[in-house]
Amino acid sequence: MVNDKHSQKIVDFIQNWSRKHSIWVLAYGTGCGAIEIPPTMTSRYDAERLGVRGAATPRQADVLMITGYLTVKTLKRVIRVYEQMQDPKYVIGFGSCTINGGMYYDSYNTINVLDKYLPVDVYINGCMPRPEAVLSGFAQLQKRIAEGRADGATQYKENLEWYRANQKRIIPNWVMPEYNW
Amino acid sequence: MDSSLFQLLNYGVYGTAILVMLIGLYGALVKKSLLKVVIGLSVMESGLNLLIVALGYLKGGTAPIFSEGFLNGSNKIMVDPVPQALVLTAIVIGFGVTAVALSLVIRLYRHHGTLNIDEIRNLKW
Amino acid sequence: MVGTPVLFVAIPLLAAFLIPLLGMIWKELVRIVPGLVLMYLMVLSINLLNHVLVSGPIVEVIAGWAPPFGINLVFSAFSGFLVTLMIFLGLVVWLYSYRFKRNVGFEPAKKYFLLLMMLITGAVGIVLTGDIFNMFVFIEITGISGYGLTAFYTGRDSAEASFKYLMLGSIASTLLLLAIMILYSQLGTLNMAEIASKIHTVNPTYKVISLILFISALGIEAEIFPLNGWAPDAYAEAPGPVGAAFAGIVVKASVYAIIRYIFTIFDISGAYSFLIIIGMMTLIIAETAAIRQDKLKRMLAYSSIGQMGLVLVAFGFGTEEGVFAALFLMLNHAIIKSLLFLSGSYLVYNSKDKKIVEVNGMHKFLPITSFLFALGAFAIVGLPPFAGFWSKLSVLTAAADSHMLFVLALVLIVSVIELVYYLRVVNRIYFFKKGENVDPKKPTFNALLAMIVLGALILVIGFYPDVITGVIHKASADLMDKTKYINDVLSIKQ
Amino acid sequence: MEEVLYNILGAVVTFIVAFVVGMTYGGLTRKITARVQNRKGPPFYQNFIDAFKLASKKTAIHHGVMHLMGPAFLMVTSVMTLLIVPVLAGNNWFPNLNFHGDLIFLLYIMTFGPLGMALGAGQTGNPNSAIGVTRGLSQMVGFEIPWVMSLVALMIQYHTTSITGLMEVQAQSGTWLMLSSPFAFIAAVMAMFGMFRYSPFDIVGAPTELASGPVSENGGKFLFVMMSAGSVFTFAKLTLYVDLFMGGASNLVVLLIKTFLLYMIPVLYGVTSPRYRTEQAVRWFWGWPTFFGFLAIIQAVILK
Amino acid sequence: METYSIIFAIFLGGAVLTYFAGKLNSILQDILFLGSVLVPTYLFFSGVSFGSAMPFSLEGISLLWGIDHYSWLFALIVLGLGSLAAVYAIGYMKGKERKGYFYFNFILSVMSMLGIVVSQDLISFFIFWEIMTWSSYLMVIYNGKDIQRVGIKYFVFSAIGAYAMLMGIVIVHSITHTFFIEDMIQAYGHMSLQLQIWIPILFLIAFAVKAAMMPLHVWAPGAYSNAPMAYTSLFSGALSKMGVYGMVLILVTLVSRLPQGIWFREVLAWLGGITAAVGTLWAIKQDDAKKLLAYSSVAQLGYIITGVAIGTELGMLAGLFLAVMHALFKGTLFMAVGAIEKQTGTTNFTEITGLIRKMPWTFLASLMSIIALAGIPPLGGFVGKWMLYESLITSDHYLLVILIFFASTAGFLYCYKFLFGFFLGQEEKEWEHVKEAPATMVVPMILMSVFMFVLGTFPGIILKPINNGLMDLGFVDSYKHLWETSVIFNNWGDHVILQPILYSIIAIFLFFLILVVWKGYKGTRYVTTKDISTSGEVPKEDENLTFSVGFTQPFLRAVAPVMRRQIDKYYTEFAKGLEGLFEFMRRIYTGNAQTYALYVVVFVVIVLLFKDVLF
Repeated sequence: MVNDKHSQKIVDFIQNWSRKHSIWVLAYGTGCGAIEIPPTMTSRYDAERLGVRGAATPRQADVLMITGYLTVKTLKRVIRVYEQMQDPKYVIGFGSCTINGGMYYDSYNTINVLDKYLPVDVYINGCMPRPEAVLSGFAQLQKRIAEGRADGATQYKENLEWYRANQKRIIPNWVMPEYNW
Repeated sequence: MDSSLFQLLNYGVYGTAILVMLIGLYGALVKKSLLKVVIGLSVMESGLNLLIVALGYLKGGTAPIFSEGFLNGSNKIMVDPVPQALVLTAIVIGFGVTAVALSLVIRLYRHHGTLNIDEIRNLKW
Repeated sequence: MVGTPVLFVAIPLLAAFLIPLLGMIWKELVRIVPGLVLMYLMVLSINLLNHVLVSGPIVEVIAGWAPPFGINLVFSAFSGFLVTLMIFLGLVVWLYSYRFKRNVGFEPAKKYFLLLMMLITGAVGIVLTGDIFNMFVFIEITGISGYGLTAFYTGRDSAEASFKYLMLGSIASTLLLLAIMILYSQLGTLNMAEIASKIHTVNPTYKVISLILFISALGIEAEIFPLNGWAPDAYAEAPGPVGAAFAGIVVKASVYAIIRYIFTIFDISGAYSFLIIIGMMTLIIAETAAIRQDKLKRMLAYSSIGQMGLVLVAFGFGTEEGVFAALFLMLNHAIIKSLLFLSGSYLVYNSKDKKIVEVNGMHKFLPITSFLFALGAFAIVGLPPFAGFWSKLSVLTAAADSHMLFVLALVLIVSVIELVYYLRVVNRIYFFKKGENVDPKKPTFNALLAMIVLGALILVIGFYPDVITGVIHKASADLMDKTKYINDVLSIKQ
Repeated sequence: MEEVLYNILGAVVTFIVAFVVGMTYGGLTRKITARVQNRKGPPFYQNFIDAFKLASKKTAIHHGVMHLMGPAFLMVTSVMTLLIVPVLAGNNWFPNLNFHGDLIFLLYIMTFGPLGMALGAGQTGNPNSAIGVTRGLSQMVGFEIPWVMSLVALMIQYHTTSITGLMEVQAQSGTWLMLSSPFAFIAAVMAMFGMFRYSPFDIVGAPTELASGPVSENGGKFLFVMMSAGSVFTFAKLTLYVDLFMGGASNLVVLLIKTFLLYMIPVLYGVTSPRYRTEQAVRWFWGWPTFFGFLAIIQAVILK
Repeated sequence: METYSIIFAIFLGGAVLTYFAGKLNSILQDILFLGSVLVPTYLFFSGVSFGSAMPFSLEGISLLWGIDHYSWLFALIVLGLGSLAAVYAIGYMKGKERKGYFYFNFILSVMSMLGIVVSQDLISFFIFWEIMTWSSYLMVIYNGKDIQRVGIKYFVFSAIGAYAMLMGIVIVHSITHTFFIEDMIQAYGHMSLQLQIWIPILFLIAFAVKAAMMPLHVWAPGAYSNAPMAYTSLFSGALSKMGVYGMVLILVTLVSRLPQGIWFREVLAWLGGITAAVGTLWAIKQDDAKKLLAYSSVAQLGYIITGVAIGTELGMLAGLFLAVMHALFKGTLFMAVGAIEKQTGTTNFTEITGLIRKMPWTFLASLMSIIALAGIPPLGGFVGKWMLYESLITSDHYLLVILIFFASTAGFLYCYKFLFGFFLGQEEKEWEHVKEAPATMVVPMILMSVFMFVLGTFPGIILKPINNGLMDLGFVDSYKHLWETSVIFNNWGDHVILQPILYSIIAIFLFFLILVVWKGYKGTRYVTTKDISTSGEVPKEDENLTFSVGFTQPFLRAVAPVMRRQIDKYYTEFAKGLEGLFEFMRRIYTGNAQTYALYVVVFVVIVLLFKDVLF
């Protein structure tokens, strides 16, 4: 039955639909952007009506939100958290800093392009992005999920060596469990 | 001798004997010198012996010996021989005890360098 | 008939005075002869006891004067039982002290065994005699040899202990003589049976005063509180086997004397409750003092005092059950406390202060001695299935049957205290680490044998008390039957 | 054999009903909470979406046997509770195991699952899980006291320890027990606050504090099973309350109305409350609720 | 009856032989030890028949040994647990010192316990009681740890109890002039009211001490945790049951005939309830598994006492069933702790974690016994708890049932603490080398777990003998042998039918197990407990993430006012005061010869002055 193409399609549809409408965000407050999450979730903008909801631990979360600049020190934690999340999982780059370093583009201590280290599905630009922008970012992600194009995790797995090399370049003493699933 | 006088005398002897005993007891209980304590004990014994002999005395009795004089004499009263025998024994025993006591006193003096009974109290509680 | 009671007094006395002479022939004889004598007496006493149990008491008249004029010795079931017990303990003590400490030398050994034989003579004499003045003499013999044995070690403290013993002993003899004289002045006789048959004619005041003086005088030897000031010191400072001899022989004889006076001679019923009062006082004070001791032998001494208090309590019930219990307790106490003294003195053999802490970890060096000490400790607190349990049970049964529930409860509470201090010592022996400068000494073979004999007896009586209870039952019946005693003695016509 | 099959079928139907209702209630709760907070809130079927998503998520790792079995323990408890509680009164639709156990049994079977899941949570090795578990167990000690007191009050008043017996009592007398034994009802409802773990008694999960506590290492299918077990359990407990205090329900609609009304008490109380500390929570339960429990027992003894 | 003599001869001889065999050969010693426990067990269950008794006499006291259904039940506990613990002990004692000592006392304990249950007279009862006390005392001081306090405390409390009993025995004897229990029961009706009240009290003190009832329980935690675990399983499982045995006997045969007996029952039941609650609270506080289980034993015995004290038939059944269950699960738990102690060298929760994958069988046994201990269906503990609650409710103990329920619920905390502390949580590197305990240790535990499981669904296996025993004690069988089925009743007609429930549980469990777990197991991969969500931090290999210190702090803070009062402290103060008094008393012996002489004089004078009063 599972092998049946049509039913597989239906199952895929339902799965994608439910994934689309249930986005559990691991709000990992790495930078200043974390301040924009509470307004997004609370009554004025109310992201929960889209099915967006906070998750407490990476095991339960679907989306890893990188809220702002990533220092070298936090990058390690972020990678760890990302690898602990269960498939399917998505990354949202939040704010200019994740795109090109933003105002910290020449800092000795922050990474400039997040996509080199983690597969970003959706970027939300702005410095800071307003909650409206965040909501639009979620909508974008939902759209991508529904279309089945939010496959950052797959890319990460396929290009793990490249990502690892980038990561190891930034993080000097690499002592991390191997990511092998 | 008058009977009542004899009685009085008798009590006097008893009283004296008891007094001697009490003096001995006082010595044994109060005096701090070991030697005096031993003396006190001896005095107490002497008083007791005196008491016993006095108890055995009968008015006008002679020595309790079956001698010719006794058998032939007019005085057929004989004092009770038993207390005298007892006293003899008691004196002997008292002698032995006193000897042991004195030897112990010597040893105590040798070890403690004193005869004060209050200072010889290593064993207590 | 293999022998007469007079031998029990005559032979050891003779042996005592022969010892110095024999020592001139061969030095070892000093040690061997007392043993031979005691063995002979043991055989004799067992034979006589068997005879007595079957066919009634033997009354022996000395020097041909029939009672009440002459001195007589009575070997009844009661006194015979005690004599056998004493001789047995004497034998054990002899075996144990064959070459004990100072005894190794000839001179000390000569004195030691001489005094020991005198002690046994005196104690046996106390039990056997039927004459109160004769008893006084024997008490003095026991006393003097006891002073000597207490001061056997040449140290400072043993002289002190001995002096205390002597001082109280002198007062005791004074009181005793006074008591004897009061009785004599009233009745004109010194024979126990005679006195017993005439006692009802005496003015009650004199009677009571005399009894009080008797109890006080004998109470000093029998370690009754508050007359027992000498006892802990003497036990603690005398050699170990002498402590055993005191606990097993001297005190037993004194208690015998008290009991004889109260049960046979006097007819004062209040004396029984008085026994219970002083017995309880002795028991409680001694046991509470024992729990706080830090010296082993002193602790054992207090424990011994307490046990004697319990014996007096048991006698104080005045019933045959009570007497049975008391006799059983005396037997067990003699065996067990001797074992404790004997093994205890090896546990603190080379120690100066005989501190309890010095027994720490001794079981590794003296396994058998430690085991026997533990056995004795378990037995004396009355844990089944050891010997002490049965006697304690009979005491309690007797107490309950006499409706003395308060006494019963107190005895049991005191037993808990006893338990605590014995267990503390046993725990130390087995589970603590040995002190640095403690120098244990292995017991000699004869000492070990003596202890093992006692230990085996504890187990035998514990598992099968019937071996001994028959005799004790007869002995207690014998003590209770006052008229029979009087008749037996006074019917002898020479 | 036919009977067994019929029973199994009934059990499955009951389960499905309970699942659906419980999930819906969960969604409604979220919606209501949102409305109270002046938000639009998710749709009422949001919980179904979440559940499907969780079920469709991959579960790549586990921490050992107990971790794997934890959700199953929880589910067993929920289903057993559901099976013991009479869902609909006065007909033979879902007899399940109604006559095979009584209230005491129910009390104990209800603790089976949390403990089992606690074992699973323990094996994950996450300190937060263990903290959550101890908090949960402490809170359980708290709320079980008034809860049992109210149950004991009912038992002694009506001389039965079985749920069906109490329902019969209500059917015969025609009044609900919440009216005839008001104190017991008050105590039981106050205990319910702890049972449903909404604020201020959400000390077990405490998302921001303990990272959701015992479930912090469970994602995907584990969480799905736990979530559905929780929904079923919620429904079962509500049904139990309805059976005990509101005379049961003869059909599903009445049951839904009654359970929903009952359910709103802890939900609405929770929406407006911050969180207690553990010992505060425990002491709260030993305060007024226990007092009402005492009153209930006194009333029961008097009216017995 | 020759069998009794043979059994006890084997026990005694075996004990001595085993002790000395250690000097020759260790394996021979093990074999002798096993033989001297198992052979009498076999002989007892094959050779001893009900009703026939062995009379004999010792020291003029007639003694009687025999067995009825009631004592058979306890013989079953003693010998069953004894045999399993003996098998376990072989493994446990391997390589330990003082093996002979251990074996000797072990055999003597089993013997004395059997002796207690077969004694039909008070003297052999008391003798065996004391042998039991001192042999267990010797076990308590086995480690030599803290013995002057813990060991002596145990013995003193036991002795107080035993002497109270002895007092009762001799008082009874002074009335009946025999020591037969039968005669005591006969004569009890004719005693004065005062005695009728006091005799049960005296006996109950003894039994309450052994059953570790408040406020006589203070010895238990130290003693249980100090004894070697192979023995503690017997100590807590069987030895403490002797207190229950006696208690039931006294309550049923004596107290029930007393009009005031209801007060005894009420007081006992409440004390049992308080014991349960206090024991539980203190168990929650412990960080050492031995202590935890020790307090837990106290608590469990509280339930049992409550059950037997309320005295209805259901209560008796509940109490005795719980007694059997307690023997099983507490025996297993102590064995598990012993296994862990043997393998790791410590029993502290704050040190050990994550043994589940290293000692799976031990974990399984522990899990089963913890479930039984907590009283959660479908294991046997639930049956006992259920009957206890029902008996309390149906006999109008409304507040007591709340107390018991509180204790029982709070008990979950320590139950979880035990499992979590040892088996769950982080797997630390320190314990990587740990292996499963040897088979001789594991097999008894697993066997007992199986019993527990079976009893949870078919409690009739044990309830029927209990019922028979109760009928021997004079209960009317108001349940008409219904205990033979796997249904439990109360006297209001409510019931729990265990079989379908068990089947349902198993079915549902398996369904979800297969659906989720097995499928999940295939799809998932084991990761170590270091791989947890730690806010992205990567814990180092030797970093200790375990949460075990202050594990139950929140709850303890809630109950802090209750925990502030320790009964133990009062006892300690009392003992200190007493020793001070004794210290003062011994100052009487001043060491001055003249003072002593003065005592003599004063004594004589005083006695002479009061001679009219005294004589």
